Amino acid sequence: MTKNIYSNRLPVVQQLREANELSEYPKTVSDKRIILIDKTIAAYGYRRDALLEKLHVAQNIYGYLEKKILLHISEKLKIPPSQVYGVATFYNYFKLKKPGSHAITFCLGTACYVKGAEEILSAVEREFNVKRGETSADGKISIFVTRCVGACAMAPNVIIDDEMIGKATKETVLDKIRSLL
Amino acid sequence: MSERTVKLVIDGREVFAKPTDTILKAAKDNGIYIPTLCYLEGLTAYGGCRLCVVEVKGNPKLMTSCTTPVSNNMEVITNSPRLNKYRKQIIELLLAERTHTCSVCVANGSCELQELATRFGVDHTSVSRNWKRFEIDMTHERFVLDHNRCILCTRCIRVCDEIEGVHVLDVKRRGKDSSIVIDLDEPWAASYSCTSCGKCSAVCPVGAIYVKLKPLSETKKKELPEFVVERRRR
Amino acid sequence: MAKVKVATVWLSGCSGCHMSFLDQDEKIIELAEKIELVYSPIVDIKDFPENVDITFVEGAVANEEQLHQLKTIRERTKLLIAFGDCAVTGNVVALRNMFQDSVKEVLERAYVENVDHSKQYPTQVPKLLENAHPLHEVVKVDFYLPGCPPSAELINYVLNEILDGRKPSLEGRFKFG
Amino acid sequence: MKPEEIQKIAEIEHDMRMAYKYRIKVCCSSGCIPFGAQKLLKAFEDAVKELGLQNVCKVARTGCVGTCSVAPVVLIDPGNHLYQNVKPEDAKRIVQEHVVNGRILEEFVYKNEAYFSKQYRLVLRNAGKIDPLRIEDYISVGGYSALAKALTQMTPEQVIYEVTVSGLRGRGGAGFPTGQKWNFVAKSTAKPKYVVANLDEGDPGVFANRTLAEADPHAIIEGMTIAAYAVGAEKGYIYIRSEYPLAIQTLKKAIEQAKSYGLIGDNILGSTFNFDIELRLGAGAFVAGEETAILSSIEGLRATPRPRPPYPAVSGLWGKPTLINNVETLANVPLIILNGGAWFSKIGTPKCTGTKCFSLTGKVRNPGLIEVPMGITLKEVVYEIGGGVPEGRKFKAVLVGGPSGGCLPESMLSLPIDYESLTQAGAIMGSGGIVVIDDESCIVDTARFFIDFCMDESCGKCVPCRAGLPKVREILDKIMVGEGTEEDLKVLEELSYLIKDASLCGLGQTAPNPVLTTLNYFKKEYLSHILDGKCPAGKCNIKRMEVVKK
Repeated sequence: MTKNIYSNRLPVVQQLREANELSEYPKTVSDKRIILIDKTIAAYGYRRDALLEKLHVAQNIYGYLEKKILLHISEKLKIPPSQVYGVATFYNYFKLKKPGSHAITFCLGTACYVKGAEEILSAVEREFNVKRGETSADGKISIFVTRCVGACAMAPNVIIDDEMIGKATKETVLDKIRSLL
Repeated sequence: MSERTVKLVIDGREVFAKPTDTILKAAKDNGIYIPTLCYLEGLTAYGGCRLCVVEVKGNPKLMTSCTTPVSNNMEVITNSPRLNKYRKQIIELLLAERTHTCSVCVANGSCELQELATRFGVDHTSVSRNWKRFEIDMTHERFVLDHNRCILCTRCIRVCDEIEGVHVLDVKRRGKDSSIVIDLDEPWAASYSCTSCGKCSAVCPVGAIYVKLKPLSETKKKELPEFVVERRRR
Repeated sequence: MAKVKVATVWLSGCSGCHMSFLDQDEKIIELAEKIELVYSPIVDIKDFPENVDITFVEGAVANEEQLHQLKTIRERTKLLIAFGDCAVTGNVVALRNMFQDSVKEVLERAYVENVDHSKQYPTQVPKLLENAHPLHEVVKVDFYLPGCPPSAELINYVLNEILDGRKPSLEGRFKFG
Repeated sequence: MKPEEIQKIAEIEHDMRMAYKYRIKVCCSSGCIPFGAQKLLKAFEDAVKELGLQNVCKVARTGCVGTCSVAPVVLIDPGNHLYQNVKPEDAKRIVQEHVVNGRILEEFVYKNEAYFSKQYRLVLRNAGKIDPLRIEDYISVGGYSALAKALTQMTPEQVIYEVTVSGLRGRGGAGFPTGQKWNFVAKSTAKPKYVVANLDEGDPGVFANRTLAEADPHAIIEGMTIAAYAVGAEKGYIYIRSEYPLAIQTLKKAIEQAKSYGLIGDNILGSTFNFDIELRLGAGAFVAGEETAILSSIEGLRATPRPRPPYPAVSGLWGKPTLINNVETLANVPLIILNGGAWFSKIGTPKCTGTKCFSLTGKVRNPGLIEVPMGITLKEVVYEIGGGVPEGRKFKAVLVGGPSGGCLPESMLSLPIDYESLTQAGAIMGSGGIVVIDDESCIVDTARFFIDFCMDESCGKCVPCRAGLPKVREILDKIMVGEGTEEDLKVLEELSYLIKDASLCGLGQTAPNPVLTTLNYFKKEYLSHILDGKCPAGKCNIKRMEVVKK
């Protein structure tokens, strides 16, 4: 007797879906911004190799890479979803979670580290109760860590919402963040 | 089919190999043992576990025998105190990387990592063991994916991609945080691309992917059928 | 010729390794001619003696008493053998290390969740360590004899080799688990 | 476009330039922009307009001059006067005094002669001279004439010959002879062939390649095109870090300009040679700078390295022959073609010719981007160019070669900078990072920092690197909180050798260098942590690090 493996799995899938542990299938994205991604895909002639470029575009549009976007790209380019996911999670630049409204990026490159960036970072973590790589509970700030922004001569550097603070100190950074909240 | 026209020396023995052979193949054909773990004949060589490294005369670097093709007059050493020390250390690192507790593992007795530890006399790990808890995916009706026992050899990924032709599995994240992922990091039962063929469980060298309620000794395949290997070669 | 002084110790483990030791059956009689068992869970001696030649330690180090005990054993033993997987790797005993705040979780499960009457944490027993450790994380170990349990033949082989003044070679002979 | 037209553009540009008596150049590179370079440029333009000097004085942007610690900077020609820490509100006064009154404002002038006198600017020849956003500027200083020479007067073999004679070696770190590499690719018969310019400079504390791309993008494009002609490639990729937005914009614009001038594309300079360049963005993965990982990344895959052989020269991008060169290597090529390989081989040392760009950072008085001839000693770099360690502190070590470089003590400072000497000392050339640390920094902490970096950046493919580096870090952590033992040092060393010898790619093979060199030169400091429970720098033992026990 042959069994339909797919139908047999349905009850489990159903349970998981009810427990809200699954992203929705089938994969329709009813969002106008998706057209922009489609255009890029078409511009590259549906070439699979330019996957990184498409993920860049998607992240620029949405701010982060939701699973449904990854799935959309996977469908359009005919790349297995696991491969898209593997690529998206390999590179630090791609974010799969929604970031907070203010991004605070600490450079932990050699020069900044030697000049005490770690101390500033710890102070910020303590004061605002957010760990590096995470977003605060109220969704207001996210702390990111990067390895060198390339302004080593001005170390330590902290980037707060696209504004670079060079030769940063605990006080300047904390004051700046406080003023944002 | 090409002839064995390449002459090389492995461990002081003169052997002949086909020009398309790797060092590993040439050694195996001549009954010379080189340990492997991520390698499985019939799948693309990966070069990740580094157990099959050998010394090639004139090359300061260690070469993975599973990926390095033979060449004329090559002199290979597969067995030296340095190589065996490195192999022992690699086995130690693998045992220490995740929670490999043989006594409570389904693969106990048919595990390639366990066998390697025995063979190389890795009687303990000098580095401390990692006791971090990893996820176990038991959602699938027939298979289990237990990340605690995974050694990231990627045999499952390659067999799924190259032989089943689906590529359900891949690696997510990187470095020490790498792990096997199904589709978009979904529970196995929810995978919409998996065909439940079970090849991944058959080729897993450890107890990371296995068939529920079946002894591993029954479901495990140490080699792919020869005709499959031959078809892949063509 | 003086007999070699051998001790066996049972820390956190299931005593399976000791069972396997006893499984040497008739060969134990031959051994008895060469060794003197000066301390063991199966003999009635309370304190660990001085100047022991060989000590087999079964089990992982899981509480403060064992930690103290093991350090004493180390001081008084010439050759310390980590006996069985628990002593070598931590094995099942160390599986609790995977839990966050494992001491609390273990006690909770054993003394509260699964208890019907007078649920309470024990107070009269030694304090559990935060993590269970294999022996070599605490003291220097001279020889590792893995297996869950090591087979009687392997134990016999190792002991005889040591008694004959050779270093036993485990390559291809032992098996974890 | 014909080769003669390049000459013509150069002449016109030169005349235009000479029409102005003064040229004010504002550095608009990543080092200066965060400190208001754009506003400053605008302020100077306004000031010139306000004073009615539009016909006397030309205001333009330019690339990095290397003195990033006094940003933003402004250069005024003639005389190449370097003004430092200029604010927009100073612009008018500077124009008034310098241009109108002919008086140099001493308070702004950068007064560190030694910083420049020991340098030799070859790769960065145009940084601070031309406007990187104008191809005409590049042509006016002789740009693209090397390409014209190669295409019209030389065969591909002759080009390779000159590069071989020059002794140029890969600037990406490993120092493989460039001519030899080109030869391998040229000999491969498979088609098509590819050229990849590596601009994935991920080392923390290194920004030489970025500076080059921002200051002189056309030098990269020209070098790449010559390389493509030499090896017979028709398609090129520049792989650049996504963290370098300005460099990306600059390169994009430069590629467009080169295309519109017919300097890349089909039938370049009227020849039958076609070559197209595409920009590819990285996404934050240090390992993607590795020679084979970069190929995976361009193919849209996880940037994991591939075993060699097959070498990229035989089987690279999509299995085709591929030439991979660092952009700094490529930027040298036009000079070699114009002046000949023999000329180039006289710069530097006989075995290591030419120059190398370094990012000099850490505890030195004059941090910044420098370019020095090969063979210069570390002492000259640290003390003469860098000005030594700031007042009141003591020099402890210098880290050469980025996160996987070596940590060298004072006694090694007389070491000349070349590939062999550095490797022998346990360091590497790497992508050119020099970080000076003083007695405030703990050696164990420093080693841990670099191991941490490599661990985060490890791709996870091979076991020694993936599983070994976390263990190395664990042991260092243990030592830092005073729980280490001498046995740990032994394990540390053994693990380091395993990772160095058995790892798949350059990242793993060099990752233990900081540990091995510090164990070699600073063992005392490790022992003082272990035996005396003391950190000589007073940095450790504060239990701020979470010790990994689980």
